[in-house]
Amino acid sequence: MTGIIIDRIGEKLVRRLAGHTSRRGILSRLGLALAAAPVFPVLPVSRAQAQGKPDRGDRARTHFTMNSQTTDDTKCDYWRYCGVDGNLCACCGGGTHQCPAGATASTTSWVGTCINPDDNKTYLIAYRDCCGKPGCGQCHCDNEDRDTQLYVPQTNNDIIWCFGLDNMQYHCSTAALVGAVQ
Amino acid sequence: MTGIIIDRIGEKLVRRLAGHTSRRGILSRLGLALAAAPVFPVLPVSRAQAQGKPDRGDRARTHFTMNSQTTDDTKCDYWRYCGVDGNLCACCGGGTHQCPAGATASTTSWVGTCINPDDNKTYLIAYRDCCGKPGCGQCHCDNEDRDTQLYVPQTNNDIIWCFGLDNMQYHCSTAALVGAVQ
Amino acid sequence: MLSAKTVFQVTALAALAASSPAIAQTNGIASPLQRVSPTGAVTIPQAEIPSVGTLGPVQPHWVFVNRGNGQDGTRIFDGDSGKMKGMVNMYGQDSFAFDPLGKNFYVAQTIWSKLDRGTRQDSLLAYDVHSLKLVAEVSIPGRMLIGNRTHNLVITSDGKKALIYNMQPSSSVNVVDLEKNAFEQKIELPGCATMFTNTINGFSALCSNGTLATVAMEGGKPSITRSAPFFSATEDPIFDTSIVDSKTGKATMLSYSGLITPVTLGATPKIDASWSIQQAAFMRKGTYTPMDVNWMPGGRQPIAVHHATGRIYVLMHMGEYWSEYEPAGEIWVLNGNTHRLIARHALSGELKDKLVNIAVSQDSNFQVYASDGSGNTFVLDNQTLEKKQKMENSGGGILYTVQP
Amino acid sequence: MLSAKTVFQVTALAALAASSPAIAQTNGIASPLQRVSPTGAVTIPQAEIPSVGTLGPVQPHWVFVNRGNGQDGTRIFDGDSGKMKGMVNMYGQDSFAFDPLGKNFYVAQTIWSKLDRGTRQDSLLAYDVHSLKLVAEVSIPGRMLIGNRTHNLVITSDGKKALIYNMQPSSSVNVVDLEKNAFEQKIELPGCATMFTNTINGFSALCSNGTLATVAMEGGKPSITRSAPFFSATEDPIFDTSIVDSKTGKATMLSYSGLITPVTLGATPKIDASWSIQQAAFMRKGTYTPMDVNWMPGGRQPIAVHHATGRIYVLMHMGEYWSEYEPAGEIWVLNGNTHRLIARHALSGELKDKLVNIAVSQDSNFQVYASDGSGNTFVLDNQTLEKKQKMENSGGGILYTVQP
Repeated sequence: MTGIIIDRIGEKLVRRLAGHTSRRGILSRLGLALAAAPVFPVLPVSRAQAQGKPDRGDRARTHFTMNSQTTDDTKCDYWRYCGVDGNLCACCGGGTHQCPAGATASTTSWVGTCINPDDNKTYLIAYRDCCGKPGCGQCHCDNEDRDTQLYVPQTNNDIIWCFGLDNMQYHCSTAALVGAVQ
Repeated sequence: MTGIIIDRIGEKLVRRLAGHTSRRGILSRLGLALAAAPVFPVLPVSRAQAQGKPDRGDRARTHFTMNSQTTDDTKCDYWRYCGVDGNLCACCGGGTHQCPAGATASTTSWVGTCINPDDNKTYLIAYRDCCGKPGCGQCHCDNEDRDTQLYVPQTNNDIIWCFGLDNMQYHCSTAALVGAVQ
Repeated sequence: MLSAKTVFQVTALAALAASSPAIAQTNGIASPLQRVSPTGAVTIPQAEIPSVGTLGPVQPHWVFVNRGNGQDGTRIFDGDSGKMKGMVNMYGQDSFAFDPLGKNFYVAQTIWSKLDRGTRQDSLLAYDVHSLKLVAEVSIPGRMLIGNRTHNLVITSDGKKALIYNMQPSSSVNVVDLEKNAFEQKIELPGCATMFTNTINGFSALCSNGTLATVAMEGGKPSITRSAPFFSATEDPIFDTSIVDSKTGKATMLSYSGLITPVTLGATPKIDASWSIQQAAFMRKGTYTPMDVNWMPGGRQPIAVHHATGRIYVLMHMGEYWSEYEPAGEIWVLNGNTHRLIARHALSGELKDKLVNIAVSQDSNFQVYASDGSGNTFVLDNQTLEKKQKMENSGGGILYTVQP
Repeated sequence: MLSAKTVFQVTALAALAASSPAIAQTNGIASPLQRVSPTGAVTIPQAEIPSVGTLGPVQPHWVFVNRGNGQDGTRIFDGDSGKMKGMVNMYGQDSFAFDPLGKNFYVAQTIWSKLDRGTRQDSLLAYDVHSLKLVAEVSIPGRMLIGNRTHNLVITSDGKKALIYNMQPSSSVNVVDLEKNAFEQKIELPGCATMFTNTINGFSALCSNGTLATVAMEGGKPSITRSAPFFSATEDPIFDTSIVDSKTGKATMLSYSGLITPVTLGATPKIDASWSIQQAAFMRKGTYTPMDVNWMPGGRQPIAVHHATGRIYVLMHMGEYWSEYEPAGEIWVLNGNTHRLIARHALSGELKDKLVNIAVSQDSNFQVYASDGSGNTFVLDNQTLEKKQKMENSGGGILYTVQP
């Protein structure tokens, strides 16, 4: 079940946002890495692995998700930000999935798996950086859920996720809702 | 007498540091603006003006000079720094008249007139910026004695005094002793 | 301690779950719950598409905070909400100016092709006020590198010319034609700087010999006329962040010692007698002589004027001469028309002995803005000077508000 | 108040005047008094000539603090005096590395020809260790943009090759020949990153499938071999600021949960059994599972190793899983040879719950360095962990010390 739903989301996203990309690449048990084809790092995470270990809600129960809220997206503890490291675009003139004026939205992102305390379900969040402007400097958050190291880039929140853009200066980070995991 | 001494110092400096430059330009009643010829801003300050109003010691008695010391050149209240705005090169790996390694010494400077409390005499100080490196960030001072506005540049300490250098990035400021005023 | 907190939260979550739809609506933030089907089964939410916003019309209560204190960019804050609206890309000693025609934000920029080496590039940049995208870039032959100045990049009141101050090697002004987006000419300006736009096609500037130079730019050859000396550029300088109302050409010049000289700019500037803000406050006139303590104006941007009412706000501190950059212990409010003191406001808490920049909005229900140069910008009530908003990490430089 | 202070000072000055020659000598700072003629008449002092200094030989007690917290440049501080010695120009996500041959400081840099627009330029830069002047610049086809990493620019132990990590579009390593100052080749490194130099002409890297990839660079074609999986890259990642002694190839790999895996790098890496630092401290082994609280390692640079003694210093905090960046409440000292705890040190005052970076010097009388990521770097005693020096405005990034 999990697998199927994720696949459907995955395909929607792949079509809508990413063009074609490796089926092996789009899915990891930590969620989806959304990316424009030429930039997306293909990683050896097999479909079987992913289906074998669905991302159950209990795995998502972290100190962050147990303390998060759904009412103010300009605070670091807003539920979608469980994996955010950086300035919240919602505090920089943008929104949870909108870049501030003059910035460029990244075509790539890292991914978080956050619990929405309203329905206690787990959702995939795509963290896209907004690029090409000096650091916004407002609402700096350094949340850590599932943040991996550089050798697992799709869930690393230190990377400047501005691949392939004219300028990769970091301005702020968004947190777009991708879909439900369970 | 004052005029004569200043002139002699002036000529030494002009020869040693600045090559030829306008005689009208080198002297203002606030002191000397030391500069490489093509860069030095010629200002309408007449020799007569300067001689007419020598920079007497009592004019140099400011809140800074009444509170300055001569023992620690890494402190903002060191006597030479009466007109310094910026990071002290003495705290950045350099000295009172030495740039830190890798920096470029400016050929131009603004000028201060500071009292040395050891002999209670007034001295001309040439503040040269060290350039071409990111801001040192150590020992930031913002002393104000005789700091004029932009339309009197030779005694303005906000100007980036790196004229004519390959790169004008500001690193730190030195305070070279020029000579006695009285 | 952590686990205790967690237990509490788990309970709290149960409560949340019940009332969640209401909560999910608040703040206008979409929640997946809004996509629950009538049957109660959670359907797969549509993924949100990334987008880029645009800036609404510039508001009188927006304060533009120039870069500094380790932060690049000029941040735009809404003084009513204290929220950041956007940013204009700026670096180092870049200068900022509004467009009288309201189409662009202008930046005079100096960069090197390899950041700290390579080829120097001086240019005037135009950013669209809505998209904040770079819409024009005009190369210019040099500009002055100095921070915290308000009169080194000015736009003529008709919005057709950008004037960029330069000192390479002597004082001059580089003129950019904003209709052709092309460099037009270099005007020599020996011994003068700090450009104030006037109501004619030209500008005036303060000079080291205490005069005001006025440059008329009609026709090909610019003509320069000079006023009689009216201040001492070395004994009692006029702050080069002094104020001009580009609509009327009325300038308010403030000197280190606390003298205000009203000047009406134009083809032939009218320079009125100066008056002492200390005398207006029933005090001994400020003198700029050794060992004499008084209340003195100070800061990087020590004066603001609300043009419609003529109210003058000055950052004041107790000091001797050469204390021109000291932060303020009080804000004085004066009437620029009657030359009378309206009020003195002692600053307290995080405002005391911190403020070095002040500005006001130009609408009728105007706000006062002040900053400490260390990243904190405050919105103050124009009557009580009470703190209304605090913006942190806002940048450390000059404060700009749009003219009506 | 001001005037009172002044009066006092004037008196003080009289005293100073008498004893001034002595005072003038202190601190080795020349005073004009030293130029008073025998007659007592003040002669005109020679004006001081401006000069530029050079850096002495790199000392073991110098700590190199990478840029950050709004400050550019990597600052060099003497841990004994706490004084700044100099700066290596660095910006944004530039990477730093020492030269095993001691000639240069290496920087991998990415800039644009117009700062925030124009042409991207990736290069390896060499700065002379004495003059700090740029002595070589090699253009490379791209590099990874990420801050706070120690293994994205590494120099092979023979000092002949610079390895720069890239991810454009897939993982690869750009190799620069440091003898020819020329780009040599691009080595594909799918699914791996975080390069550790080994004792052969090559390097090893951590991979997303929990293996260690080893690249031999002898001859033209690089060959890649992979170890068996020995950790979970997603369940319990190894910090990519883990430590290697490039002299011996002995690596100390620390995981989020507090497991240390000793690895001896080489043609065929020897991966020893991992041990738990919590168990070494007589505690329950750290698990990385929900709702389980324990002492955990954390920070951007959470581990330091003194190679000669095998002493391991780890920044520790109380937390649940996914608290890998939390600042430290304690510093734990462990023996890397016996896998035993030597001491736990509770941090207090300005060190408590602030430290996110730690490093040690490699001399016998070694120092511990730690920083809070907000500009403060501290020198600590290697036994008592007491604060010996505090360097403010030092930068916010990674701490580097030279290897012996």
